[in-house]
Amino acid sequence: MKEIRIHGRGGQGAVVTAELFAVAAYKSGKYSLGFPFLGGGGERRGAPVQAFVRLDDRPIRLRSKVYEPDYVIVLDPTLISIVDVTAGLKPDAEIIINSEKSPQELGIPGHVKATSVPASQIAMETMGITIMNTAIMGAFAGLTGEFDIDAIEQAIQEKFSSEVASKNILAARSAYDHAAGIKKQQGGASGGN
Amino acid sequence: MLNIGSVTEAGKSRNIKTGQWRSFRPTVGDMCNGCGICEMFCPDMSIRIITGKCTIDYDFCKGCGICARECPKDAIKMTEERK
Amino acid sequence: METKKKDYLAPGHRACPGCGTAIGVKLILRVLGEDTIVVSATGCLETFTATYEQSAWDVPWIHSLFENAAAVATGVEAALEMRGEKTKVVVISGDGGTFDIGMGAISGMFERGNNILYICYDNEAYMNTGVQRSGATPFAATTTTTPAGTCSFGKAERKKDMAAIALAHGLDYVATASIAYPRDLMDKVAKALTFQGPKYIQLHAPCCVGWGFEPQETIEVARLAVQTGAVPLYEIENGQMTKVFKVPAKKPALEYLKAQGRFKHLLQDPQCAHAAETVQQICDENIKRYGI
Amino acid sequence: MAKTAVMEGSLAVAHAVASCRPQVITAYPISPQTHIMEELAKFTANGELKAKYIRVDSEFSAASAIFGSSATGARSYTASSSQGLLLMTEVIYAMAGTRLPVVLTGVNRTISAPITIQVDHQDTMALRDTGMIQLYVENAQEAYATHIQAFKLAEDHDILLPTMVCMDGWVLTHSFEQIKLADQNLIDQYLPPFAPKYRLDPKNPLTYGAIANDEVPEFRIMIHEAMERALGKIDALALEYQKMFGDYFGGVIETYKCEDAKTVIVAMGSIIGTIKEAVDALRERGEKVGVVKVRSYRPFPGAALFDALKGADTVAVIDRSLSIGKSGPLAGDLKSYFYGKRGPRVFSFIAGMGGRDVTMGTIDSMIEKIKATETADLPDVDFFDVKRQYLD
Repeated sequence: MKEIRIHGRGGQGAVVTAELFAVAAYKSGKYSLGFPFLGGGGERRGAPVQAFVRLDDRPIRLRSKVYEPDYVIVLDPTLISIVDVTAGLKPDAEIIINSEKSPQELGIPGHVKATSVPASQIAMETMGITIMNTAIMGAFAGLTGEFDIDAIEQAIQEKFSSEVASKNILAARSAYDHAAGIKKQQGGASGGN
Repeated sequence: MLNIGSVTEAGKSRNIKTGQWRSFRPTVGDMCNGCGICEMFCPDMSIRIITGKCTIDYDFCKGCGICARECPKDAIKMTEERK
Repeated sequence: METKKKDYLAPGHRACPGCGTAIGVKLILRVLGEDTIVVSATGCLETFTATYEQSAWDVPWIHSLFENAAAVATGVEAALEMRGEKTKVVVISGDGGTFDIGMGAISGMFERGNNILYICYDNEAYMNTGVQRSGATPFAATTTTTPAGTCSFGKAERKKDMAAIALAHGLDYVATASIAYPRDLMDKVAKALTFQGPKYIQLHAPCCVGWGFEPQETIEVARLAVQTGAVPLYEIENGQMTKVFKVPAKKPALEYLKAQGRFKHLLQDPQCAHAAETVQQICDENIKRYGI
Repeated sequence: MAKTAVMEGSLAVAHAVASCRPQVITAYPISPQTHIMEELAKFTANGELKAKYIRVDSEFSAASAIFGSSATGARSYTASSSQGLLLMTEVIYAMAGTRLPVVLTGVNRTISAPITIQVDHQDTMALRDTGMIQLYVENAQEAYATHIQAFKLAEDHDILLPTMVCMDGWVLTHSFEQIKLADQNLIDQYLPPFAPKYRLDPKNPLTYGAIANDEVPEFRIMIHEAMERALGKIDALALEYQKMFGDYFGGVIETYKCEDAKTVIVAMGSIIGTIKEAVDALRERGEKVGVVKVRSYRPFPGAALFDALKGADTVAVIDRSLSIGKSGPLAGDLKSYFYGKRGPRVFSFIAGMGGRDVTMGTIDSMIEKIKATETADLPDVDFFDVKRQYLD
């Protein structure tokens, strides 16, 4: 089983991202569970939120929160100074951050495997808006290999109307290519870029 | 008996002869012209106008005396019930 | 004349002798006829008509709780619509279940625009539980929770204007009626049924036990309430006052007060004289406001 | 045609409810019930569902309106949570007493104060003695199946009781997982249109909500006997469902690895999945542990539980609520059924109140606790994952 933790702010679509990952997993023939964690009174726009994804080859029964993620996605780099996005990471865990700045510049410790992808920028270039959930998903697929980009595309197609979907697919594929390029540069070496 | 919660058959109050509650008995005299005012005001559905005259059903009449009080002809008299 | 109308309230019910509500409900059901479902709140009417295996209802009737008759009626209406049936849905509930505890559900029903006739039989206190004051209890009346005493002249607040609240929901038909005027009451019920959507009738129905008069005086007391201006009878259609029951020879409020034990203290205790004056003032205001 | 897709648990429930063709639905918002009602609103707005969808003024009116519609002969449904369920309580007692077969979803959320929208079972436990059937589910697929079973159960003329499907808020309603939606024709075969035994009908006028003279004991016993009949019916309906749709989640209970278990954990709701994972891990470490999932809480499946647990040494009942001043409610019920029988020792463990996460670690610590406790002098109730700094 692989576990993903997504950090975002209320309104940034952390839950939609979890949902789309869950759909993409199903499209890849896997079982999945995507779920939000909300604070006591439900979270309002701007508040730090988390969402989780579990992926497995068998039905998922475990319902507790994700405490030791294999992957962490940070939708908003300004969260890094507020929330410990590295909490509970598995030894080989990887963090993917939506930012033009490097993980080190953002304050991620050097020993943590972390990659920055300018997902908002890619979304702006491809769709003309900064809604970057599908871009970061494409980047995740490109960096981790947990998903085929076709599965991400199918999930987007299922969730959105055709016009919105085609823009988002463009963003996801563009970010996927960008990430694949980074991965090539990294040459499989860990320890951050 | 329906045997299904607090659901029961209609109109079975007719089995309860509330005339037993009565301590004053209305009796209709000759002055009655069958105008029907008493019948309108009877809270116990105990008055019918039959062949132009007020007829009281003593099975249900509780003896409230509204009929006697409202009768424009003073045709109904209330007397103490003798049991 | 001969009695032809069938009654859908059966004899043998357990109302007190001289019950104003029983008279009113009998008359209402004569207009409604058999193709009617009646919803009632907990209260005197429910208590005296609905004993298990002794029901006085000859139409389908449903009661569940004190504060929900309007909402239950909403469900009845919805189910009838889904079943393709056109039966009339009528709520008949007391003032406690209407003015006070049922207010939220009534407001919701009015706002939803359900095709329901809501009739409140107003006996001006919680009679079922032993004459406690309600929002419908008139100013200065003694009840078991507003007793007159050295520091009290009875109920300190005026009667809530429930008809105005109904009207504020934009109802197309709102009327007040009295059991003392059966023809007027029955005409109003018949007219209400010609309107689609929610409509409200408030029926003044004296209670000899709670108000302190003899059973045979029920109609007389009801009539005095109208003749003094204490209870105005009117009809409002599409927001316009279309009918007011005029009283050419108005009687002083005192006549209404002295007919009832619940106002006895106003006449006996000099300290309460001001309250009696206020009652007359309320009557005068009604007379002026409604053109009685 | 049956189809599978990833969807939110709330949407799965909305699909299940819609496929049961309810005629009247009442809706009043409260988290975390809202998504179910929003999905049903969409279904009616786009004509997929032909139902009267009534936006009421309160949960009290939500329950009251389906009281009226069910009595008038329409299949009726609503959903609520927490405070909303409490506000419905008075109506629910009346529904049971009037034998109205409405179906509710009780989306579990704790009760104020302190106010929070997080999950636990304190809300539905407050309705324990109303006469409403309570079925708890482990996952969204089970929630889907159980709603379809619930209508058939409630409307059975031998039962005629309001029935509530209890599902954990957020954990089940707001999670995305794979859901298999059944074929509508099959659902129509499984669940024919509502055929009320009695209804409000001018052609056959009846009086609903009559006053008892002195028949209260008899009426209450009638409800109790209908509840007892429901035990067998729940098992039968689950098997019939399995036969038609292939899915089975247990009858009144479901057992998991209990055959040779020395220690069995008994619980309800979404923590069952986590417990099953913990049991598998414990078994790999040589612990003979099993799980019993209680699906039917009311009626209480005492005999089925005793049969499943009689061979174990120790039973740990996990309640996600607290009968304050006593113990876990499920534990209390189980202990009272087992009293005087030669059964296992029973622990009442409380975990997961107010959304406190129940993890595999929680289960491990419970097993450790059992091992460390002598057979004598069991504590009446024990709390897990508690932040001691607030209490000490």
